[in-house]
Amino acid sequence: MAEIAYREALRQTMREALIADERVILMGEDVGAYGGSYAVTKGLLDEFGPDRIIDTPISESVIVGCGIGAAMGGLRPLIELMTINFSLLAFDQIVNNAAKLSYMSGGQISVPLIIRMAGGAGSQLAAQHSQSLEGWYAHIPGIKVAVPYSPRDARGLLRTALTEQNPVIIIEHTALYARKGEVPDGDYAIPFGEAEVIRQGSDVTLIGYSGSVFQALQAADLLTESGVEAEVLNLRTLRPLDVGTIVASVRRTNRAVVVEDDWKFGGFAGEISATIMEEAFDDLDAPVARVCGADVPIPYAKELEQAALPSAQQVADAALKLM
Amino acid sequence: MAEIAYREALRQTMREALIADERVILMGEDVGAYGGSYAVTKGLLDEFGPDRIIDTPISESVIVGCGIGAAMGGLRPLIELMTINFSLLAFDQIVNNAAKLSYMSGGQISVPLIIRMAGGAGSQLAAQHSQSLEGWYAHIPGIKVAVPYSPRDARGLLRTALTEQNPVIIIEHTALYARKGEVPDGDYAIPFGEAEVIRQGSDVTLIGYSGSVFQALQAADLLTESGVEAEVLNLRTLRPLDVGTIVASVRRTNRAVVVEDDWKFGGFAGEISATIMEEAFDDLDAPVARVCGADVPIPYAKELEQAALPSAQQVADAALKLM
Amino acid sequence: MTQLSEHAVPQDLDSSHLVEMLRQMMLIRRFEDKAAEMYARGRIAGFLHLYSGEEAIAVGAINALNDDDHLFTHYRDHGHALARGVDPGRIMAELFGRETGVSRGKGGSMHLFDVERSFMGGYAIVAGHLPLACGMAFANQRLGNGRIVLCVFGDGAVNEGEFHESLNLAAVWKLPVIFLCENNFYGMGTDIRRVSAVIEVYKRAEAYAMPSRQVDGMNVLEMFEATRRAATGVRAGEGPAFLEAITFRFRGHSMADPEFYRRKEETAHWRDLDPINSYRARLQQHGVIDNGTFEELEAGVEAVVNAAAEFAESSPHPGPQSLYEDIYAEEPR
Amino acid sequence: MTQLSEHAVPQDLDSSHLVEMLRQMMLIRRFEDKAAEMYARGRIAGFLHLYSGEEAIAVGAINALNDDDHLFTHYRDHGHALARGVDPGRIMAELFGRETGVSRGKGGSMHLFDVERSFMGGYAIVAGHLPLACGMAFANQRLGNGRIVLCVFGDGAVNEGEFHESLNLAAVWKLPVIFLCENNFYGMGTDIRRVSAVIEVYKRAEAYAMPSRQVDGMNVLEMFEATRRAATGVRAGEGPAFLEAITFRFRGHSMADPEFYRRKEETAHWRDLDPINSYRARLQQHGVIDNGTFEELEAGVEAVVNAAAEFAESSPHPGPQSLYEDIYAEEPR
Ligand SMILES: Cc1ncc(C[n+]2csc(CCOP(=O)(O)OP(=O)(O)O)c2C)c(N)n1
Ligand SMILES: Cc1ncc(C[n+]2csc(CCOP(=O)(O)OP(=O)(O)O)c2C)c(N)n1
Ligand SMILES: [Mg+2]
Ligand SMILES: [Mg+2]
Repeated sequence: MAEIAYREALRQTMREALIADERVILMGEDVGAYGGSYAVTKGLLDEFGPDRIIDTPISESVIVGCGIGAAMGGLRPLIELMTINFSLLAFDQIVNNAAKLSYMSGGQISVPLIIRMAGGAGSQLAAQHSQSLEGWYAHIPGIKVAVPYSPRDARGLLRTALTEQNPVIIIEHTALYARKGEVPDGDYAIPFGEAEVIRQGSDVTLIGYSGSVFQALQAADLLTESGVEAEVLNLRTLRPLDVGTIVASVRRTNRAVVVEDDWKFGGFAGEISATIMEEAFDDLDAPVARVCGADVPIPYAKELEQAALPSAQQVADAALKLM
Repeated sequence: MAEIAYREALRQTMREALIADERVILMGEDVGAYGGSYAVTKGLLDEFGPDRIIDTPISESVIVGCGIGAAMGGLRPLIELMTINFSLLAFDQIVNNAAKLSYMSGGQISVPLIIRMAGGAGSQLAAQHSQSLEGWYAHIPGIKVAVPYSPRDARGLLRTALTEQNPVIIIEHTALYARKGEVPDGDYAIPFGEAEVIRQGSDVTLIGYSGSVFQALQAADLLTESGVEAEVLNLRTLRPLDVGTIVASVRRTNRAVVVEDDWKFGGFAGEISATIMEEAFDDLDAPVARVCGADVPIPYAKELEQAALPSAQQVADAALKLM
Repeated sequence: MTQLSEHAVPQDLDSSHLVEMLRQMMLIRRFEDKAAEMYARGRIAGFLHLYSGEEAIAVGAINALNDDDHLFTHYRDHGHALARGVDPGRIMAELFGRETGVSRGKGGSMHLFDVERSFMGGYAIVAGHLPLACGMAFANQRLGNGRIVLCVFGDGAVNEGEFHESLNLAAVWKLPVIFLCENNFYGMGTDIRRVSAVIEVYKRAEAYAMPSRQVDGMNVLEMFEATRRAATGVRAGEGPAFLEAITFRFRGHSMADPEFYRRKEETAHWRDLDPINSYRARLQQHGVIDNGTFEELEAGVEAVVNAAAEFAESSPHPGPQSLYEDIYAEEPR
Repeated sequence: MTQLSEHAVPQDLDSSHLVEMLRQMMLIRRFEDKAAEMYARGRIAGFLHLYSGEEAIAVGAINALNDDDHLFTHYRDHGHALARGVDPGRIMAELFGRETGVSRGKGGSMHLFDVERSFMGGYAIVAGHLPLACGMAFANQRLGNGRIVLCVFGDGAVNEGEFHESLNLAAVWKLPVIFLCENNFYGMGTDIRRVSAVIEVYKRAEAYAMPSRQVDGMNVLEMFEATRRAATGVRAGEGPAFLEAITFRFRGHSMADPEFYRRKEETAHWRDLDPINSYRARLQQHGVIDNGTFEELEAGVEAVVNAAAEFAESSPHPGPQSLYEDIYAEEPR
């Protein structure tokens, strides 16, 4: 089992897929000559050539639409959309075509398409480049949404995505690309809809995904100082969502805090919170808390940006308030 | 006070605005010669001419972007986007420009733009034409979102929007256009962020907006048969959301059902549910329930479409389960 | 327009094929009339966009292709489906929202699909299917299967950003796709002259150095020839081609359209150019058919359309379990 | 390219204006060097895209406009802001994320705004500002205020759908806007030849019957002349114009760019065409300046840039309350 970076786990897994199945092609803006804007696809052009690793024009809508059509036509396209911010330009293709074609055609069409994109903030890229909009994708029936936290997740979830017959959106986190972790080799895969109990505890359940697992784990450390043992969940996929693991944990701890980078108001944390209430109302000793991004476009200045993002301290404070 | 249809209330209010302020212009696909795909703008071209009532190419993104730029330049554009489904093609303009320009410019820019669009299902228009995506708009800081239920709302909210310095999205409901109701004349306006208690009751709070108020009211009728007195709220705006009125009602009734056409999973009903828990946990006798659209792309066939949408019976059943 | 003039009947088509094209056009016309009737009788709901007047385009273009070439089209899709040989009964059942419909009653008029016949669907977001057509062409190119793609859309679609992105991509990658614009001069109630900077749509393709031409969309043989020629180049790997077919829809945009925006004389002018009448006349003039054949054809399509309506009427409604089926593909393929 | 050849100094520009343009170009170059230095020293973060090598475009074009004509540009926006006379200290403070920055530290390098100077901003979604420029031009047209709009973007932007939608709209409505494409042959690491079907960008405008031409973007006088001519037509109500300026960025796409994708010789070739050196030479040749003047200018911009950095460094950070300010405009205007 090797220690590798998140970006490397993604790269290796794509590389294996490119070797194993010649229907797999990788396309997106600057995935080739530039090596990927977050260097995830570095080296792949040299190894697989321009027929498999395809630089596209800056045309998000046709990139995604072309991926859908290619998937309908028997290929297995892997698309990189650079960042989730730009995915809004392809939103119609994802919402109205990728997600609906199987249904609208009465099951005649399947769209085995993977779309990877980077989300999250923290590098002072300002309002148009710092969004965490995965909750929007999770809302759409017909697609699946994976949000890897660790290098192990990155590999395991991508491998599952590669076996899927349905469109899968993988939202990576810019702050995680360089982080290292142990990744099993070989046939390891992580099924969709299975959250990870990444830390066990009995007093409160901290629920995160992607980058926010990090804040949750740090908060759990802070909480031990107050004698509180937090359980931390890493959701891994948002659609399907592992309601079973969430509810089982909260039934034991009787308290929960949901942590999310995105804006709280109308965001996905509300779904988790509402679901916990619906499924475990009688077990709750306090209302489920949400610690999310501030309700503002992300500002450039470092101190403002930091203030706009959820912190471990905020998570710990929110948990303590439930005690 | 006249009894007029929802579409007529919108039309009259736009007409008054066009008369009162020559900076007001109306643009969109088929708003002129065709009279609006839902006949809301009928007759306006004849009255105001093609300099004020402007048919655009089928280019949603530039229509909205042009509206933003025109608003920056001192006009008061009213844009009709035909339906919320097509607004996804302009999503980037709304999310990344309209909503963020004031903030990104440090307050130098304001965007007094109104975008109207029709949402909702029920006319067998199938998956690409039947969506209720208002929760996505409500999620975005920097814009405001109004969702009129009655002709009175339609007029009152649009009048408020016309005094706003910020981008306002108004989502109308195709099933409501022909419905009539009393509308006060003159200076009547409905402030944003004030929900209407449309029916009083003591046993359970039914929370709806736009089309779903109708189901909630019908459900309240059904519930009287079981001796349950339901209070019904009409939210009127989603951003800002009138948390005060919602919470005050639930504090009295101790139970709530949120009704929404949109998909439940990851939808706006979750926000309302989670907020009620956060603000009124100790007053809740049962978990807040959500009655929403089925988690499927909307099918064409009548019976399937009906099954995919929330019904008054489902709302009543959900309320009874909380008793 | 490059060639609106009459020209002779193609030498290499045998008369049965010539007659078959007439039959297909008649079938489409009759089918649309029946659909309108069934809409009026409440059997069909939602948006219903009829193809009446534009039959020569679908029939001419699709007959010039191989059966396994892929088709993508817009919501005005009945004509294309019928020209491709999709079962009229299953189309009508789809309009009725029945389980036996081509899309199991989930798609309706705007979303006919018949993947077995490489009929890849009708799409209701204007221009939203152009990128998909590129993708399918890309797959065909990579798989080297010799299949090409025909992508049909209206004059209204050419102002969408996706039109431009798709043409550029297809041109850069030399994708085997024919873009076919049905220019009927109106997008809903909007006259193309008021919304397009350049109204000769085929000129738009020149910005991508794509071979393009304007064709008389009321002339099935000209459509056939133009498509055949385009297909030859596309199939040979020369990259995409663009055709603009000039036509007119005889009815409103959809059944809901009060048609305030166009003058009766304009419609009358085009009705005089009826593609079925003119083709019939030409076939008679060349002695390919006589009145008797025509009447037989008429009786034939009448019977097919009636049977289609009966099939639809007697078909089962989808059961409640159907609602949750087909959201995801479950089987690996 | 229509005119890459040397041509004389415009007769109607007095020498102070000619020298001022040189000074502006030198200021931009020096400013960018300082910004790079401050980035390396951790004073500036996020994405930093420098304008070095492209100075002639902003300076030539913007000097040909009126001060109240509106500017919209992309994220590579320092040069345009400086050419418009935005205060260098407040620009640098913005890059530092300080309260005194033009956008109160909320925008950063990619989002400079100075509405008082009709500098309507830098935008970071490729091609996302073209529709806004159309809208501003539309407002100017309706208000009859005689102001026109300059909208600047890169060669990468021309494949976005919004490029096409914007050009069409501007052409149909005859909007007073100049579209100016800075064609530096690369969008990040992607060579235009690999992603654009037609690489003479100005030809794209022909699909909208919009007057367009290619200009030597390394030649400030040619940029000035071309823009002046375009502005005259646009201001006279003839509708939009399109300029393609051929140029090259001397540095990477952003400070994070390892520049794997282009050869050293290519950059070296273009560095030989340095727009500042060549313009300086021409002014000296025509006796407009001598070495002394040049050295004075150099000292001048050096002082301005140093003062800008000091202003930024000594400026306050935004306070915590700033986070929740400016989300909504509160005052009616
Ligand atoms: C993106 C989008 N915008 C708007 C609409 C509404 N709409 C449906 S059809 C249509 C007109 C299309 O005209 P055209 O492409 O010329 O096709 P025709 O109906 O004439 O065959 C419009 C505006 C839509 N379906 N999708
Ligand atoms: C919609 C969108 N897609 C992708 C990006 C990422 N991106 C930023 S700059 C850039 C290249 C743009 O190149 P060009 O327009 O030629 O401008 P240049 O940087 O050369 O000045 C890309 C792809 C983006 N910002 N927005
Ligand atoms: Mg048309
Ligand atoms: Mg460039």
